[in-house]
Amino acid sequence: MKTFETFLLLGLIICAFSVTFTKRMLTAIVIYMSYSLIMSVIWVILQSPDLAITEAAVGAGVTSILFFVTLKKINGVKENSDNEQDQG
Amino acid sequence: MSRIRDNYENSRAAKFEAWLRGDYDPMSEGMEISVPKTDGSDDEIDPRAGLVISDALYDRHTNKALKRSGYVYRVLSVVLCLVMISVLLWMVQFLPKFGQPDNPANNEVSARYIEKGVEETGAVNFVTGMILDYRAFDTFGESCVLFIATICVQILLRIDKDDMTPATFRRRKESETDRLLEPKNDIILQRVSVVLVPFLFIFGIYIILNGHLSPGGGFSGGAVIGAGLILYLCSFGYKQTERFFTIRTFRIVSLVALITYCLAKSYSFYTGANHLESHIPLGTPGNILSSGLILVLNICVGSVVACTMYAFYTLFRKGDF
Amino acid sequence: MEFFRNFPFFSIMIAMFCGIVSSAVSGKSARRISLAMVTGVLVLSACTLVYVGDMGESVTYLMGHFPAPWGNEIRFGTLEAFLALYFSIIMLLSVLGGWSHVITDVEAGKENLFYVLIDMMMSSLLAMIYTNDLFTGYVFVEINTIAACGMIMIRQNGHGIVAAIRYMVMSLIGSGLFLIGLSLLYDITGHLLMVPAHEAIETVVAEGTYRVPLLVIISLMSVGMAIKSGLYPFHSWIPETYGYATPTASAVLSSLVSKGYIILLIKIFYRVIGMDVIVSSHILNALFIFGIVAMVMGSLHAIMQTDCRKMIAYSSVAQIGYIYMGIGLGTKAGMVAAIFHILTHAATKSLLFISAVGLYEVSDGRTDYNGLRNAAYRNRIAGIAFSVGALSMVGFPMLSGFISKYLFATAALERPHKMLLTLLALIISTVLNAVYFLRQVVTIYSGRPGESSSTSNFIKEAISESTFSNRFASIALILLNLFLGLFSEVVIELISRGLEIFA
Amino acid sequence: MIDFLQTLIEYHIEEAASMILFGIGFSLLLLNRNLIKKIMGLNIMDTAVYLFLTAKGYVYGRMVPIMNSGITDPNAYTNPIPDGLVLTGIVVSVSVSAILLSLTIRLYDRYHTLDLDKIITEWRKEEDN
Repeated sequence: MKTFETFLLLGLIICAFSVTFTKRMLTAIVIYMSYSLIMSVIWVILQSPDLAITEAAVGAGVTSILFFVTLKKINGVKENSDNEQDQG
Repeated sequence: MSRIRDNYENSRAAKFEAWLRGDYDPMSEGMEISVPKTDGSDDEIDPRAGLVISDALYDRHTNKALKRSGYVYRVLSVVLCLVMISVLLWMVQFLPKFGQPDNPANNEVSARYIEKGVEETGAVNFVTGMILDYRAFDTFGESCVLFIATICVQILLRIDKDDMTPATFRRRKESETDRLLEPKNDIILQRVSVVLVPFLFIFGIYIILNGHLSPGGGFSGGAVIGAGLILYLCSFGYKQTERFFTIRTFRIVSLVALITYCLAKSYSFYTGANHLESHIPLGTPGNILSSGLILVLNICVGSVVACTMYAFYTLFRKGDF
Repeated sequence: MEFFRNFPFFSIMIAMFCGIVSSAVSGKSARRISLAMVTGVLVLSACTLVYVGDMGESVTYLMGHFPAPWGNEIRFGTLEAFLALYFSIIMLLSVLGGWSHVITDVEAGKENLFYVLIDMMMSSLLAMIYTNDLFTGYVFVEINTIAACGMIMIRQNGHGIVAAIRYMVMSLIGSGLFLIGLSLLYDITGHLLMVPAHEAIETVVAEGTYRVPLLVIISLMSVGMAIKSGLYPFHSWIPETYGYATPTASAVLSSLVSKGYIILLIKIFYRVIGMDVIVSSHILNALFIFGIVAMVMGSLHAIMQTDCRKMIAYSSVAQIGYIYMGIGLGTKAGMVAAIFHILTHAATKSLLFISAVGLYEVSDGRTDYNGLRNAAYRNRIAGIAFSVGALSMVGFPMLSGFISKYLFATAALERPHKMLLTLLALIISTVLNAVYFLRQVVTIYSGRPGESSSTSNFIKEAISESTFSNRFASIALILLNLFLGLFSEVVIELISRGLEIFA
Repeated sequence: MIDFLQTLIEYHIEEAASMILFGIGFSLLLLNRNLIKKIMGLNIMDTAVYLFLTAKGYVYGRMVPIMNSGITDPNAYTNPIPDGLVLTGIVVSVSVSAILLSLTIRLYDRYHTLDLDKIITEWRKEEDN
């Protein structure tokens, strides 16, 4: 268990660094989502299921949705959807 | 020699130097994600219209003082961050060891929460008992944080129907075009959400109602319900959700829930501080209808959170419900 | 009489309840609710002050059914009750003085939200004054920050939003540092209530364990609160925020919000960590140095401003420096001086912001130096109020600013190695204050009374628009200033008696 | 130095990780000029503190703090206090992020950039006019 936890903690730090150095906003948000998910797994290991549920619902769910909406609002994901429409 | 210099333009050292100068940021390229095209018709507000002052004053290359102060600021703040991280890491070794039973945090406070928690609060989940009974004032403050955050988001993003100033008019126009993309009538999304949304609702309600018995509580359950509402909205569009959820619903639900919360907690604080009997039965621990006010408070928090999350989403999308 | 001990709790809850209700009513009723609420809090706090006045000890009030180490509680003595009374007076007068501008500055249909923010801010300030629990302190600090941010951005002309985001980022850095300090403190003591935490810290200090973490905790908390209250190197958000907010918001932000954080910090110093540990940790010397720098640099920046509101805002930077310098002296006299200066600054800054409003109203809305020329003849009460505020800031005898400068100077005499620096900084800062405030006062009185006859129509209109409540607020604040200046002994006695039972 | 690292890895690995995360989040919030990255930094900073708190509540070999088959021995469960604090803290983080994101939307509306330095420069230009 300790090894697994260490591995997850390393994952957290890697995610945080990747958020710092990612250039595309969309990628950064997805990485942030995975950061929250890893955090909630760690909280399960640390015997705090209340926090794990909350973080999974809020950090990985609602906060990320808000990030996506903001990005959409400022036309951040527009180019992708345009491409999709062209192909379809 | 010249080849090397060409490479230098793209090398890390050059980027670092440029970053120190302040005109290049390796972490944040592409911040102007797509510069909106300015068509001539949109002549109402250009913040820089009629600007006569020379840009040179603000350009880091020409304004030496600005360049120097920016340089000093960057170096200082990087040094500050590094110093802070190393001090914190250094300090960690002096802290109590991880996971030992005799740490200072495992003292008589947590012991009482566990020993007497069930008989004093009626909640089987000690965490819920603690946040909604022993330390309820903090939790009330927390709900107020959420409430005031909604107020702030409304101040910024709500577009009233009878407001006709040019700025809001433009924003409303934008949000209408944004709304045209919605709903896309994506058949996969709709079918999946038809199956998923009821489960999400039931799961959220389960989390709220069992907050005092199992992991979870008002906040996490409310967030799940809010996520379900958002999913429904994404797949079926505003017309469908507006049948049962408008700004009126939001206002009434959050008002009623918060007032209930406020009055219930005031009653409990008042009786507690004046050593009066609070005539609220605690019930049998382990049953759904137990633990006194905690169930009511969980339901209040849950409904406020669900409405707030949905309100955040709609306010962000179109500034309206 | 025994019933009076419920009043602090009532005032916090009433403020929150009014905030919640105001979100569903019209702007006008929200204003009335808000004014009634602040008046009610004023009366309740006065009763509390009477109740605790002759007790000689603090009262601990349970928030719930469980005593100290288990449940939340609030605690109030003379000082807390007095601060609550004083803050509610300032809040009431600021709202009265600027409400006519709220109508024009706030988008239609959102006025009630402004008063929601006022109510929530009042409740969070009260909670920060009364709380006896660290984590409650953190939660209400956040409410205060968000309410302040809302007040800045409610004037939506672009400037307000940029100012709000700068304020928010700086404040959040401060709260982050405070939060991690809090977690570390919980880790080494195991308590969140202030009194048990203090006992735990005493044993920790006596045993000599956890010395490094304790030092880190003290510095993190102090730096966090210093950032939030805008001490000199972290002051960059102050001028923009105070300069562009609507007048009520400027007055409230400068005179109450940053003071709430300072009071929480003082409370942590006295009640949680213990003053002797703080003094031996040398963090006070750092606060002292930054305070001195702030006093000089803030005044220098203020001299360079051409906009009157920005000048007042930069002068706030200097005044925050005074307060931290007083705390940094590390003696009881220094602390009394600092708390007295909190009162002085609250009265004077809100007076300046409110009266400055009266001056712009009659000057075609111009806020620069030349635009205000002759304005005092056009709106006499505002002119007098502005002059009184300016003279008080400079330290004119009979006004509150003089007393606080005198208190700082006498407090400095007790600390020989900080004396010279303090006195020097006081002198320099006073001279600089005099330069920029008197320049402004001379400007508004320069020219002959009848000179502005060419715009007489406009003036008459403006004076009739300048509301009765604005004048009332100005006069009341002048009287408050005079009260602090003339009857300072009463107040100082109250503060020092309150500080004795504060720990 | 080796001793130090060994102590960290052996006894304090969660705390060390959370301090590093706190540092990363703090630097993002303070230094990055991109507003959305700033908000992510804020969230990372806060979750790091919460990780620290939860780690301090954990005790080896104890159960989740939910009453299990009538046992009320405090030595059987982990500490419930940090969990409660973190629950409160998470709500505060979400609220603050929502406000900051809505501020970002409004700023982008007006200035068409996410770069806070550029926004402030533009703003100064307008103001001097």
